[in-house]
Amino acid sequence: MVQETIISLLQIVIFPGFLFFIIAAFFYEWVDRKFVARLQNRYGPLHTGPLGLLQPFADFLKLLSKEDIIPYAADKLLFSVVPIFMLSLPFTALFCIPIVNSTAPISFEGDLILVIFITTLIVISVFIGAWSSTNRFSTIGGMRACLQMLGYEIPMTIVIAGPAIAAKTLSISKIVQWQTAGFWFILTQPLGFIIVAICFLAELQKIPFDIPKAETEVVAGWLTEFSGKKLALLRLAGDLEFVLAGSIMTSLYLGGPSGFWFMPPFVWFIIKLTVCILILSNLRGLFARFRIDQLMRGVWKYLTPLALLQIILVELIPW
Amino acid sequence: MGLIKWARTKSPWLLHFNSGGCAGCDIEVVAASNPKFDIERFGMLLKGSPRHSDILVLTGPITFQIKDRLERIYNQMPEPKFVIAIGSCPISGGVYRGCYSVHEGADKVVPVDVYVPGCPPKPEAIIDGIIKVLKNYKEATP
Amino acid sequence: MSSIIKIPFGPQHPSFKEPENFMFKVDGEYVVDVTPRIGYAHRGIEKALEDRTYILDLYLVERICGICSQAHTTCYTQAVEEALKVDVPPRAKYIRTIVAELERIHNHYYWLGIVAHEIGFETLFMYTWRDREIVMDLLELLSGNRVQYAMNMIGGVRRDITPEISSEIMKGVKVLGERMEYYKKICSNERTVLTRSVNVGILKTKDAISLCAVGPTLRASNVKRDVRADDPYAAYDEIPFHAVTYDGCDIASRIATRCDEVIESVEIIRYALGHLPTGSIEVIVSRLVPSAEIVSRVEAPRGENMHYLKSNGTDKPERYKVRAPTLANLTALCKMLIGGYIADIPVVIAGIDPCFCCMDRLTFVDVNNDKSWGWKGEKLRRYGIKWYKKQ
Amino acid sequence: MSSLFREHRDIIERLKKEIGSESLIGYEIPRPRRIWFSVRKEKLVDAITHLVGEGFVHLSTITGLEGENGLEVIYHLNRKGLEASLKVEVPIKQPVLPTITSIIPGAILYEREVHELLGVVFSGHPNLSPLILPEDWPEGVYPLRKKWTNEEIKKKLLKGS
Repeated sequence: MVQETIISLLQIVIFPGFLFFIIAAFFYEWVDRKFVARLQNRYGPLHTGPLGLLQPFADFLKLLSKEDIIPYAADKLLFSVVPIFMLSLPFTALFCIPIVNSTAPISFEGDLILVIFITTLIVISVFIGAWSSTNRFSTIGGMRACLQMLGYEIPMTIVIAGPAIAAKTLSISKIVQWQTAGFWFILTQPLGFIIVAICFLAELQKIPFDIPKAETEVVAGWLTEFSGKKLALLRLAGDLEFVLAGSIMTSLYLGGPSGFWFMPPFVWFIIKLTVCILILSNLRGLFARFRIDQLMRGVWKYLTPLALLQIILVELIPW
Repeated sequence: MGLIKWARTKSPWLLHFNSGGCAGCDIEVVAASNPKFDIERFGMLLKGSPRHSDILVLTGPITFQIKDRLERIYNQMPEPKFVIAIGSCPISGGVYRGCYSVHEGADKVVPVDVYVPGCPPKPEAIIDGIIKVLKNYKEATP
Repeated sequence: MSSIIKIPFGPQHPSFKEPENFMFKVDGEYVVDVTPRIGYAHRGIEKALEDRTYILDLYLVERICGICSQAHTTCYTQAVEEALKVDVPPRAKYIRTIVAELERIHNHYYWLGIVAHEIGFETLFMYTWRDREIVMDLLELLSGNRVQYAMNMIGGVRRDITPEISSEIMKGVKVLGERMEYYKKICSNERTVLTRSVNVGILKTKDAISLCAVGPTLRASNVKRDVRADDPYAAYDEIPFHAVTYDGCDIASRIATRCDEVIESVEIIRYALGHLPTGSIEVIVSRLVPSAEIVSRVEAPRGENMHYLKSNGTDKPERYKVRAPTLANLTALCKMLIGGYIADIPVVIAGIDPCFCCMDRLTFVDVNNDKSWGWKGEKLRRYGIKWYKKQ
Repeated sequence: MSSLFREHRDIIERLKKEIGSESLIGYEIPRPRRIWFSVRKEKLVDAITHLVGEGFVHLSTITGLEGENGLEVIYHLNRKGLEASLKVEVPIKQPVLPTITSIIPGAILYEREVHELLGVVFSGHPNLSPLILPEDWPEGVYPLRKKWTNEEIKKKLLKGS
């Protein structure tokens, strides 16, 4: 009995657990920055560690060691709680994703809904953080985040229900098992995959939709007042969200850790996750920032009807 | 302690502040981030909020009007912070020495770590200035 | 009556711009009234010009603005030469024209990058600024410095164009022309750029004329007025070219105007290099300037640049007035902003390519509460986009 | 060349007929495309309206300077390259001029600038608030006046702020 708990403890803390997620977060932030830099015909981080691999880690460590300023007029308690809260959310969601084998550490009927709920919670905590730092721009950043969430949340939820209906289950692990037996949902629901990619871009507040969050080149928005340790945790939370978005896309549409014969399932999961991350950051490099009314109009006029169409298609075509 | 020092020298975030200059140095500071010079290779990012930045890149002669704004910005930056004076204006008032609304030199307002002379200095000189600040920091701390 | 609130838009531009400051009265989403408070860069240049000799003034006039320094020095040297009744050798005139056109290309590439940056199109910003390096290298080859190229001197030009340099310029300029054609194609049919620039910052022809706008901002509102054509100086009377006008009256047509002007400049440089007359490049002039009143006008990349010189026979000017193009466009800018969205403010301001250090003005609006500071320019940009969202 | 000069002279004749020869103090054509007038203060608005009627719609700028006998304000008007500069003398003790923003809206900022740096009051101007100098600028110090040298201004500023 004891030996088993140690293994599961190890599983949670080390391998498909915290340490792995943090390293994955840093690695994929590096991939994202390098890929966008190459798109813009320049090098990107180069001198910290081999090929700049340790750059996100250096940023994180530097921010941890900087002086942590709490604005005089800020709501002290909330202001310091939000970063920790923001960090814990993606972690819990990541545990529902099957990585090593096709059953996740936490897998019960309905963990798909838990993951969706967590993505909404993240935006709520963004708003609380923005509201607690009384800088005028943070409050506006927070309001923008909520307004943007109203936009993309509905089509995303509708479309994510697609694989659940097709696999007749609400647990991600079972959906993955269904896909390993059958075929990947991207073949039958390509439209769903595209819509989820766009919605995750909006949720992560990446370039085409980075209206509320600090823009890439100038940090303002709801991150304005955070500095030092809080900013480090918030940036890490942002990267974890990035990994979470990628892994949800892989497990729902690309069959999670299932692959052909020669490679172990874990390596397959990493390959698919990298492909999804590259798709997301590719979109980041190519578009100008949308005005917010375009975003709302685009989402309500095009994305939501397409999502409904996708669901109808799933109903009509049995497999 | 070595790790913290390594982290601080490997990811210096810049805040650019134009105190009334002729925008010659400002173009060169931004030109340093275009594909030819690309300061992101050293982990440097141009940040907009003083809360997030370590190095204040200062251009232009400090006109009377902008002096208190400069002090406020400097006070809002979190602690291990440095100031680089780019161009001859913040060093000695440059060409505008003797004008009535100009401070002759930034060190009257904020403590300056490195001066980068030139009017305007080339992007290579600006990058070299930032690297020098980091080197001084590395040698100065234990 | 919905509440009219006042928003001070901060004097700080973290990424590149000079400090400028506008007080907007806003009714919900629409800008109702704008009062510019400019003057952060007021270094008292006009007063300083009166204390120095003509030679020292040359260096001060050059540093009024980092980007259009050739325009300012050409205007200054022409004024003093006219007072001295000295005729500059034709080769010097051609060299001045070539450097002026190179500076125009440099300015328009810079401007295109800034507008792309304002609408968030990072990749175009990086690409245009990478290609701008070509013209910066040419200017460095020609004058030794990338930005303040000190080419002009009272009575002529400091450095000559050797055949190697001119072949180098020919090569570089050809590449610049092709790249600009490519960018013009992008800007005129890339959807995200169009949605952020068509019908944004409207300046009708009637307003453009009555508010005395200048330069590409005026020419984009269908007014054919260009100092190089109307009041030719340096070698522009011998070089065939035509002023570019568009009738769109919005940011999209301003982008198109400037793209065409770069292609036009490439032709001018090619023609000038082809017909470069031989001879000396400068004439020795006396230090004392006879008393006269001179108005000298030059077409800077941003618009008509006007200098007024009153000399009194000594070696110091009695009065020297500088009117940079941005001040002329400022009233037109306020006209464009009124009635527009808040979110379009950064793009519209960038549309006239403001160079506030040119205008020598500096002022400051008090901060709303002690903790936060006046909104930075970049915050203006981000705030504009956010406010848009609240529609 | 002579045809160009004849055109300039016609403009001057028409202006003389418009505002009466006694108030057109002097005129001068130093080179092609440049005309200098000096007009009495009272006839300024009529001269400007007449010139605008003739096509001088673009106001390049308004220059203010302190001449020998009082302040001078020069209006630089422009029509397709031809620059007409209208000079008006104003006594230093009582520098008041009518505003021309009603005729040329573009003159708003130029008049504010001359008001601030030289002290000329433009009566009827919509808002003569400071445009350039900082708020804490000491009263009555007009930097472009001869009696204020650079050092004096600096001393006053340092003493003030």
